[in-house]
Amino acid sequence: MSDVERILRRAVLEITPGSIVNLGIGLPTKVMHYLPDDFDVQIHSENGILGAWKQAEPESMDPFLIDASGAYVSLREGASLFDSAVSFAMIRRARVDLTMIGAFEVDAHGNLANWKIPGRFSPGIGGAMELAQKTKRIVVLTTHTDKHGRPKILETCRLPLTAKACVSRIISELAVIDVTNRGLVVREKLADISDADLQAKTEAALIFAIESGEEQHGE
Amino acid sequence: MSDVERILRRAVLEITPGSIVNLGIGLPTKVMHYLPDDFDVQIHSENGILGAWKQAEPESMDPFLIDASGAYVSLREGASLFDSAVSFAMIRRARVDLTMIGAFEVDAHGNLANWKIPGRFSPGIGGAMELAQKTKRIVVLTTHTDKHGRPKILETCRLPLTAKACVSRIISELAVIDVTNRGLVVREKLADISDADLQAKTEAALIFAIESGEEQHGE
Amino acid sequence: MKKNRTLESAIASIPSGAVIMVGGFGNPGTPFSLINELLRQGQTNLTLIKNDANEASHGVSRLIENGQVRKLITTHIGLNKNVIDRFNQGEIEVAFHPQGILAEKIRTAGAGSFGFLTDIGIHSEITRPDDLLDWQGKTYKVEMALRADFALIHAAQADWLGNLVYQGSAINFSPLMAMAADHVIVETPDLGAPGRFSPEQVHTPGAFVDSVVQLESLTSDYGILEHHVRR
Amino acid sequence: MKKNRTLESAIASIPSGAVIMVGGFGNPGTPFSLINELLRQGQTNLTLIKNDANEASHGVSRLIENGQVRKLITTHIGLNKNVIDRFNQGEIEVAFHPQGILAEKIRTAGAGSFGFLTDIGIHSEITRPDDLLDWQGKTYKVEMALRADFALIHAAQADWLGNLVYQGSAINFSPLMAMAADHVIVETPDLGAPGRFSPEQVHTPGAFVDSVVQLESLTSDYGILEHHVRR
Repeated sequence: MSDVERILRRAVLEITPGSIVNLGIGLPTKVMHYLPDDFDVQIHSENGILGAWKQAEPESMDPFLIDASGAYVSLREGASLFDSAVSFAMIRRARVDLTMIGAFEVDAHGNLANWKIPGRFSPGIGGAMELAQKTKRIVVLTTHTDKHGRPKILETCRLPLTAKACVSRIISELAVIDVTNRGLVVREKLADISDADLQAKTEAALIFAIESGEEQHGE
Repeated sequence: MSDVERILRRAVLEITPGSIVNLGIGLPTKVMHYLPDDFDVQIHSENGILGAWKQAEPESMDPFLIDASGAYVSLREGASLFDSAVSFAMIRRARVDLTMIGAFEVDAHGNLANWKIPGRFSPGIGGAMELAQKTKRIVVLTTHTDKHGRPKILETCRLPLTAKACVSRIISELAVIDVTNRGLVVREKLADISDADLQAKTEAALIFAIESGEEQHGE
Repeated sequence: MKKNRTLESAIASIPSGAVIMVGGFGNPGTPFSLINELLRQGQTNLTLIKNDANEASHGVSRLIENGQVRKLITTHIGLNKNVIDRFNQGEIEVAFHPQGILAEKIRTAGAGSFGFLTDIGIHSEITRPDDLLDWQGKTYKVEMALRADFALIHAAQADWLGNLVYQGSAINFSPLMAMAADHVIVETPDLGAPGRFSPEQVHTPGAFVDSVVQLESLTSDYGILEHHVRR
Repeated sequence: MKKNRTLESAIASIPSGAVIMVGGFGNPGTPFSLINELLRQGQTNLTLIKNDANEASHGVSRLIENGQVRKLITTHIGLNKNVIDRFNQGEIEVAFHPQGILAEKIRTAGAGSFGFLTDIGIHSEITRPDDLLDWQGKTYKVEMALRADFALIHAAQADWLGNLVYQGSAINFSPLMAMAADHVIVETPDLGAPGRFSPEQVHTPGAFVDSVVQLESLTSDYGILEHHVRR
C-alpha cells in the first residue's frame, strides 16, 4: 500500500455517517473514491455543490459539473446546486461538519499553512481560508515529511498562515495525531515505526497516547 | 369621474412601455387595473415579484400569490419570483425604473413624507424608504389636499421624511406638477380651475408652465 | 440523515426566551401550523423577527395577543389593529426596520458576516449618530447582522434531507432566515424522498435545515381572505 | 422589451479600460463566446474580475496572453501556468481574495450596499491594520463592495426579457455578478420566449440583464478536458 493510499484509507474512517464534508484540493478530493457507494455522506464542493459524488464514466460525464479542483463529478440523489455566496455562507455558518485539507505546514497549536510559499508559490487563496477558519472540524491529510524528508509537522508554522488554531487532527502515512491543549497527541501509528523514529520525523514534540484496542493506523 | 379615478387615469400615462414599475400601497396599486391588458410593462412588488398582474377571478385565485399590499395578484408570462433580499437588491441597484407612491406630505424640494405621523400613526416603514431613495423616478399620486382641505403639497415637509429630494413629479386630481431646480412647475391642470385657485390649495409656490398642445389633465 | 420530526417534538425544542425568525410576507410563507403549536405549548418571553405581524388573530398575531411575545422586530404592522393597540399600550416592544434592510440584516447573519454599510435612511430619523461610520472618506450607516436561535419556515415541498422549494410570493424572507438561524424548523404539506428535485431548482439546500415537519393539511388561514379580493 | 443582441454589437458596447466581471468557476459558466469576441475586437487595459484565470489558452487566459488585461481580481490562478508566469514577470497586476470573500464583495455591490464586516483572514497576512474597524466593542475587517461596468455571463437558458437559468456547477459567481455590474451581457445556446420558465425557478430575474446573445453552438472549450478525467 502506497503512502497516499494509506492516508486516504485512514481518512475515510473520519467521516461520520449523515455528515456534510468538504474535501480540499489535492489529497483530500481523492478520499471520495475510497468511500463505499452507499455511504451516507453529503460532499460539499465550494464551487456550489452539496451532494457531489464519484466521476461518471466518460460517455455520461457532464462538462458543466466539476468540483473545486476542476475534476468532473456526478451528483447523488438529494443534491443541490447554488451560487458561490450561498456556498460560502454554508461554510461560514458552520453547516459543513468536516473539512479534510492539505498542508504545507501544520503545527502544535493547530495552525495551518497551505496557501503560499513567499517568493516561490503564490497562486492565490481559493476557498482554503474560509474552510479552515469556519468548519467545525478540520482534519489535515499530509505526508509526514516533504519530498526532501523535512518535517511538515512543526512546533510553529513558518509560512504565512491560512488560519490559526483550526486543526483538530493530522493524518499522515505514519500516524494519526490530535491537536490538544497539551500539545500533539499520537492516537495511532504504524506498527513498524518506533516512537523515537516517529518523533525524529516530526519537529513538534509528540505525546504518545495510543489506546489499546484502538484501531491501528494502516491496517 | 371621481378624484381618485382622475389621478389613476393620468398616472397610467407615466408608464413607459418596456419599463419596470413598482406601485406603492394605497392609490398606486390601483393603477394596475387601468392598464390595457396587452401593455408592455413589468410590475415589481417588493415581496418578491417581477411581472405581477391583475387579480384573477376568485375561482382561480392563488392564496400563495399576493402583492405587497396583501391583495391577490396573477403573473404575466415571463414573471419571476425571488426572495426579499433579491427584491430589494433590484430596488437599491436602481433596476426599478419608476415608483408610484402615496404621500402624507410632499414639498417643493421633492422631499417625501409618507410613513409616520408622530403620536398618531406609526405602523412601520415597510419598503417605502428604499423605493423612495433608490428608484430612478418617483411619481407621487395624492389628493391635492387632505380630508380637512389642508394642502399636502408644502413648501417644506413637517412630518418625518421618507427620503430627501426624491420626487420627480406629483399627480393630483387637479394638476400635474414637476419638481425642478426652480421649484414646483405646473405642467398640466384641470381646465376648470384657475391658476389662483390651484395656488390657494397649495402651500408651496407654483410656477405655471403649461405648454399649449400638451395633454390637459383630467381629459 | 432523515430530518423528519413530529410537530410537537420540533416545537418542543424551543425554550421560553428564544429569538425566533418567522418566514412569510402576509399569509404566503407564514408557517401557521408551527405557530399554532407554539401557541398550544405556550413558550413565553419570545422575540419574534417577521416582516409583518400577520392579520389580527392569525399567525404570529395570536402569539402576541396571547402574551407570549416580548419583542417584535419587523417592518410594518399597519394591517393589524390588535398588534398596533398592544404596541401603543406598551405591552410589546416593537423595532421597525426598512423592509429591505431587515432582509439584508438577516441575510448578513446568514452569510456569516457581522454587519454591512448602507446609505438607506441615512438622512432620516431612523439613523442615530452612533450608527454612522466615516470610512475611507465617505460616511455610511452600519447595519448589524440579525441572527436567531430558531427559524420557522413554510415550504411548498421538501425532502428528508431538508431541501426546500417555495411557491408563489411565499419565498420572501424564508431562504434568508433558514441561513441565519441556529436551528431551522420547516413545515410542509409535501415531504418526499431525496431525488425529487432538480438540483439547480432547490431554493434552500438541506444543509441549512434541521427539522422537517410533514403537515396533514394546511390550516384554514391559507384560504382566500375576502378583504383582499378586489370587488 | 426584447433584449436580444448580436454577439458583435453586445461586445462592441465595451470600451477599453472597462472593469468587467466574468462568470464561471473553471470551465462551467465561463462565457467563452463573449470572451472570444472581446479577443477579436481587441479592447485593452481591461480589469477582469473572475474566480480563476481559466486554463492556459482558454477563456480569460487568452485575453491575458494577448495583453488586453491590466489587472485581474481573482481567488486562485494555480491551474494556469501562462498567467502565473505573466504575474511573476509583472506584466499583469493580480489581486487575490479568499473565494467566499470575493463572492461576498460582488454580492454586496449587487445588493446596493457598500461594504461588510467579517472576520475571515483577520489574523492572516491578507489583512492590513487599515482594514480593521473597532465597532461596538469588537474588531472586524471591513471588506468593500466590488462593482463592475460590465458582466459577461453564460446561461444554459434565457428568455427575451433576460430571465436566466443556469445548469450544473455553472451557477457559481454568475447570479452575483449579474446584480453587481451596470451592464450585463449574457450568452446562451437556448433563448426562447417569455413564459418558458416556472417563475419560482428563474435564477437571475430579467431586471438585472441588459443584453442577451443567442449562440449558434457552444465553443469547443466546453468539451471534456482530458486532464480532469480520472484514470
